[in-house]
Amino acid sequence: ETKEETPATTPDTKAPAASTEEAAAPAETAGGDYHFEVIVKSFQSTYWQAAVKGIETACGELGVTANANGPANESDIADQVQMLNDAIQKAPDGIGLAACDTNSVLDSLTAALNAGIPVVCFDTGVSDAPEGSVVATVATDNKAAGACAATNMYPVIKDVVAAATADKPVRIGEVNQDATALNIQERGLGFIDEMIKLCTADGKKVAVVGNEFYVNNCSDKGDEKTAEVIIEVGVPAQTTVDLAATEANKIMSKADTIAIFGSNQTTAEGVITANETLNKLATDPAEGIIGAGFDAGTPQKAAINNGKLIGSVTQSPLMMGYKTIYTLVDVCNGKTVEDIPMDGYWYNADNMEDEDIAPNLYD
Amino acid sequence: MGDIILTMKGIDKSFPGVHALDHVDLEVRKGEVLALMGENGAGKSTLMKVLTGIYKKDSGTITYEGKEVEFKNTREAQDAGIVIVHQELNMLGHLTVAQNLFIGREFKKGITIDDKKMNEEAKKLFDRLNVDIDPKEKMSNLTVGKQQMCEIAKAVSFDAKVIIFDEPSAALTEAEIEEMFKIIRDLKKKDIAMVYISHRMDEIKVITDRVTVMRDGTYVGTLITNECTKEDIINMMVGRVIYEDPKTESAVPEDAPVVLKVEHLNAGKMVQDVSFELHKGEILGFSGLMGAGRTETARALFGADPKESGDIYVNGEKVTINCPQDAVKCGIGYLSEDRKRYGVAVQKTVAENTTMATVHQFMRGIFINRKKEAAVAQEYVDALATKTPSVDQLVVNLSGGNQQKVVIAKWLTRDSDILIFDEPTRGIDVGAKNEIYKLMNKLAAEGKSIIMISSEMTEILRMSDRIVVMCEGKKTGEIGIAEATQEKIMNLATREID
Amino acid sequence: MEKIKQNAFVKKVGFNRIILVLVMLVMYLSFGLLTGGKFFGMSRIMDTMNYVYFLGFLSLGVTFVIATGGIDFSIGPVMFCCALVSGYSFLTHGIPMAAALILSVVIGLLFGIFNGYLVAYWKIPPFIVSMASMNIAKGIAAVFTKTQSVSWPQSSDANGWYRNFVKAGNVPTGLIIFLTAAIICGVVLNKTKAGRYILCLGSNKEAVRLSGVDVKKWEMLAYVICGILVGIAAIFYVGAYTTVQPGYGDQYNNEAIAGCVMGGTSMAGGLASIGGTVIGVLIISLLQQGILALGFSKDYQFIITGIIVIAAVYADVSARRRKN
Amino acid sequence: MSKKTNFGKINGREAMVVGIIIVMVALFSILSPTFRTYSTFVSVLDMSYYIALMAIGVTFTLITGGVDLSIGTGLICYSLFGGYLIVHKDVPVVVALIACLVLSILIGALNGLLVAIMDLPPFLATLCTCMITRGLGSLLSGGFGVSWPSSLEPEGWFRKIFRFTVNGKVIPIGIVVVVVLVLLMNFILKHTKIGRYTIAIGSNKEATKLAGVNVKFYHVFAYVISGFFAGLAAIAYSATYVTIYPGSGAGFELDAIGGAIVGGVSASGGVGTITGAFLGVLVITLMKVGLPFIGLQANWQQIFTGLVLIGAVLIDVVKKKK
Ligand SMILES: Nc1ncnc2c1ncn2[C@@H]1O[C@H](COP(=O)(O)OP(=O)(O)OP(=O)(O)O)[C@@H](O)[C@H]1O
Ligand SMILES: Nc1ncnc2c1ncn2[C@@H]1O[C@H](COP(=O)(O)OP(=O)(O)OP(=O)(O)O)[C@@H](O)[C@H]1O
Ligand SMILES: [Mg+2]
Ligand SMILES: [Mg+2]
Repeated sequence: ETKEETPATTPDTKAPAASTEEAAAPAETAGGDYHFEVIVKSFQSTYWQAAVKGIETACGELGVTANANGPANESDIADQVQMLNDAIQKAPDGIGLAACDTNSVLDSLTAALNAGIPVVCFDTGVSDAPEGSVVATVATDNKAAGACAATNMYPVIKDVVAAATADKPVRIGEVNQDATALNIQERGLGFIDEMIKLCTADGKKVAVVGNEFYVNNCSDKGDEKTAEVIIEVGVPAQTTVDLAATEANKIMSKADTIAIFGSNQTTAEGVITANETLNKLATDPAEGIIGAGFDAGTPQKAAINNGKLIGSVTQSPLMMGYKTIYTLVDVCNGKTVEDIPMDGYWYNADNMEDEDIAPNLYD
Repeated sequence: MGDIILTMKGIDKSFPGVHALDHVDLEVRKGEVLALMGENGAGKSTLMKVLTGIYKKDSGTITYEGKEVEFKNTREAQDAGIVIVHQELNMLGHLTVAQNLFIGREFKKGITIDDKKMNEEAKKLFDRLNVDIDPKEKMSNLTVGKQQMCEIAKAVSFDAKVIIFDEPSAALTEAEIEEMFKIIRDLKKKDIAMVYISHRMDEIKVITDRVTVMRDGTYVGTLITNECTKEDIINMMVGRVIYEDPKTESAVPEDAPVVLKVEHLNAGKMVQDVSFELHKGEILGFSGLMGAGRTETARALFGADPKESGDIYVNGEKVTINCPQDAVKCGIGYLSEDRKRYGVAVQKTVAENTTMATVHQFMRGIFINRKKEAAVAQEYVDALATKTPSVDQLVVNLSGGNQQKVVIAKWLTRDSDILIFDEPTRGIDVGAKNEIYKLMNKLAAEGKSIIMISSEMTEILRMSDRIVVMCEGKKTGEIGIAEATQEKIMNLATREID
Repeated sequence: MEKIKQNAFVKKVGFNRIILVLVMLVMYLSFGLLTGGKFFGMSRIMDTMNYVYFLGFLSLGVTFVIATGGIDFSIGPVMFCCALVSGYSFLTHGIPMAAALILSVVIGLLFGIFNGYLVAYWKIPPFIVSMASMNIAKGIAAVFTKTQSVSWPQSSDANGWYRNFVKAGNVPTGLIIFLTAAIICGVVLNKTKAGRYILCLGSNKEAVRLSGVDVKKWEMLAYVICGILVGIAAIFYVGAYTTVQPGYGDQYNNEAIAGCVMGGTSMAGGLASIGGTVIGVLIISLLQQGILALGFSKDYQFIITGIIVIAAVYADVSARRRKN
Repeated sequence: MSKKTNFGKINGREAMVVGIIIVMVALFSILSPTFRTYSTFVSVLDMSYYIALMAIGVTFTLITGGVDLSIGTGLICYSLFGGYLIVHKDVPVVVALIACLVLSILIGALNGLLVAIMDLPPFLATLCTCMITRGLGSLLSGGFGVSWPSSLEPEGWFRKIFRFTVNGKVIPIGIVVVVVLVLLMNFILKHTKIGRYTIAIGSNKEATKLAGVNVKFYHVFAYVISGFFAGLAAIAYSATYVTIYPGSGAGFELDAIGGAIVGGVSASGGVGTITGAFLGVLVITLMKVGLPFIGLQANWQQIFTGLVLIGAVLIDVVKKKK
């Protein structure tokens, strides 16, 4: 797991344009009275508050300043584009960006490139970014993080899965907030694909049902009729907690459901909410449904402590924010930088207090 | 005759563009019924509304029981013992009769309303007044007459010292009017003072003690009912205004062609098997009491409301009229009785209203030719002597009579040959009224044919060449003007249909 | 004060509208000064304009509906539905870009017909109709796109030429198109038969019907015009912001309606001003942009917009009451 | 014509809605075995609480001939405010609940002021307060989402108003609370001055004024009731769900208004019952919860909601024509 505080200074393979840009920019001293603009997806969830906290910490340590802003809602794409444009107008020394939508920011990234402002993406990478505009990406590998949930869940349900037959299949549920955001998509598919892999490795036939996107994009959607393990994916009509809870409820109500995964804070809380009525979640598959979540927040932490969820995957928003600033300062100082992949950490009742986990478990 | 209970002195009230009350005086005594008379728009209702705090007076004094008073709202007036039965019905259709009766002063049981007691009290009241209405009935299900009786009963149910009846009889049948008179006589015995507003001369003679006459927002004088004749009152009411000469015989030649023939028209309860003919150049009066179904007949004929059956012939040809467009295409125009609601778009200009039915005549390509539109509108403003600063004036700023002229102009631009005037002079002041009469006669002389629905007997007798009388949705008779008398019409209008 | 109000020019333009223009200028100047002049920059202005275009088309559309005394708050979701369905058809079903653009307008038109028909012919209250069609638009968009967001091509893409409608190089083509559309709307509303009947029936529908006018047709037409403009708004939205997500779009209803009524269009119908709508939209966009540029959260924008609309409408209502 | 048909009309509508509910439940149960479980029943109820409470309030404004569009964002605003006080200011839950209600009453009074005293069109005035409460909610909570105490913590007692567990069995006590409130408000609408004048205002405001009723007061009061019930709905929402996010809530009001209209409340005033509105809300919630169960992707529920709304009003329109 990559835990270095400073990025590796490997040979310059990426972003040559950025470094030349930087060289052209008026030279600043290393101590750096740099100013950065940071744009997050929104301030709605505590996840982003944690990211901002990391940014502030890094700024304090490095003696630079940063101004964080974000739209009211993760779906306010237009607002975020305007914010990004405004940030470019302010001609900061660098921009940190967590893009709500990866396509709508492309024009603005070109503008940033033309203005010679380096951009570090965090949380979400912008894969189609114009060459040289994004100098580095600090993001969780969502596919791996989703798979991480599957890997940790599978040992618990292994026996039940093993006992499943085509006549009496078992069902594993997954609730995804939407089918639009790249990171949710990757996470959801990461979980599904890993689960398929694990089950097939044990000689089980798997089918994926439910939301069309996930069904069509997973590694193998299988055939529901002959499957011994069914993975059911639910996506609410809108990203509200009540509808997320309804989707979770729908899956958890089914008699053959043995496990469920909520792939972000809202949907994990949806699972917890649904359980308030169903009271089916348990840590032992013999007693009920195994639940796993994603991200942190008070309700999830409480649920893990109370044995409702067996665990959850946390990203490190704090570290992401923190490293974003460090990367930006490095860029300004003319150092070459690289993408920093962040890991998802599996946490459960046992390791929640651990030193390297606890700081990422925001409220 | 009793002591004076109420004096109004020098009451002045202006609305934008209308000086509705010009230093009016009024004196009411205990135990008397004072008739308040005057043409439409004379200011009677306004005076009573000023008294009961609905309008704020501009100047003048009101003395009630020896003290100067100024009521801020109806509630204060009620509490002081002055109640009013309004000319327009003020019913709450969604509530029951009893709930309407006691609105604003419900009986209570704890914090809840005691509907049971209200129903009982209402029943008692109706029994005492000898009216047959179920207190639990929903108000909107009653006939207009019954609704009016409820309003009267409501006024009586207050422990009032002064009761004002603003045209209570307009919607009532003869029998109901008799009942009301009984109630009034009863109240008189209790020394209650009453103001009775009505246009019906006969009623005035029967029930009132004195008559105060108003004209054009001014006080004209007061007469003792027993000591004067109808003519005296009419003279005072009409004053200097000279009406068009009343018709004594039809101005339509015997062989005038039939432009409109209606056969067996049926449209709901209010229009049952109505048939009539309209000749070229004729003014055909439609008489009857309120609720007789004349408006419904006109609306059904015009296609404004759906009809069930019936044939319509225009100039001898059978036509299908399912919506107003069809009617307009047949050359029929309709002036509704409720101008504000159905006649004009008050927030639009005179010109826009004038051309409402004829915009297509003012098109230049896809654009409206505003110049031509304004010119034509101005033409009609001049021709009808509409009082408006310009054709760009918003109609809302015009007085009722002038609004009516705008509606007439609308149909004249359309060149309609058949015009239905529904209550053409309702709420229009005396001068304007006469102008509209002149205009109607002129139109008829030019060969247009007019159906005139009117609730004013004098208007019917003055204007019509022939009179159709309706009662409860049925045509009850047809009289040529030469034979027509008030009595004959009244007879037909109140005829019980077997 | 009274003197100013009586001035012929002021009377013609409308006192409240002049105040609005002043409000707008003051806002612009203060945003400019507070951001250290950055707000005055050309590219900043272009950014602001991006917001003006699509919101402006929505607002123009809803002006016609409000002029009839109706309301349509399905416009935001319908706009998204247009952009999603046509964009998805382009990306997945491979229809040409030109066809996608036309499809967007056609979908708007269909919603206009649907809303207008239900309101005018079936007499269902506009409020309920738009509540229903808002749900339907969201549902259709999500079902059609399989709840995928749709990203329209970038300007660098071969099919990105549609973005020239928004901005061609440094030429603000969007502004030209929007103003032309506004002028056309103004002409339609004030100079044609359709506009005349729409306004008149908003003022008194029954009177117009009894004048032998086919009010149903004209009332429906208002919704149809609105639908077309919403379809165009969708193009300007994706032209500026690329991506649309299913399930959203409601946030633009309020802003579009606010822009419209702020400019003096009466919710009671019969009174509408396209010029006022344009000013209203400019104010809303300025506010949106200014607040973001100052780094405040959008919350302030909501609150300030709400208060400005209340103030503007109250001024109109009380002026009218004083007149009567 | 007689009073029987009057009564019949209202009850007829309610009976019809009950019929629709039965048909829907039957249909969902046949098509999905998992639907006919106790827990689904509970989750339908769970979702119905906050919508039903909003519907109770908004029915009062609908009956005056107005509407209240601010209840949805208002709900989130109050809930955020209360949650913020608990989480960040450490106030006891009771105080937060009271703060929630006080704020809701204030916003209701603001709506009343705008509509009844300043004479603004209700749709527009409440649209503005909708925007204002949306912004206000974020500002009052510092822009952060908040989680009210969970049912496992002692301060989570307020969640037991709506749902508690006995021997692992969930008791949806909230339905009792809501039904009691529905019946109470129905009673108030039918049998107290407040209700009587609310109907009277919707029936004919001028006439009511002429009858000497303090129309302004009762008109404002209808909006206060609407605000207050949005406050109660905020409590129900906080008690049922886990985290409250700022910026959400827009659209909740449409579920409530839609429910009321399906239940026979007229959008033009004067007509409607609270029980009807409540039953209508059940239809909407059943659709939200039930459609995913029968295998229709969640998005279909929106299309169906739209069609049901039009259908419900069409019944009235057709009836009136006859
Ligand atoms: N609210 C008002 N605003 C403007 N003008 C008004 C208003 N009320 C009455 N008027 C005008 O004041 C004048 C007097 O009206 P009023 O209703 O008092 O007459 P009236 O004697 O009661 O007539 P009628 O016999 O028709 O009832 C009329 O010209 C009328 O148009
Ligand atoms: N189907 C109906 N059921 C109950 N009441 C009705 C019905 N149709 C009409 N009415 C009432 O009766 C009245 C009918 O009056 P209408 O206007 O037709 O009569 P009219 O002869 O034209 O009288 P006027 O013109 O003097 O009012 C209406 O005001 C309405 O309130
Ligand atoms: Mg009068
Ligand atoms: Mg009539």
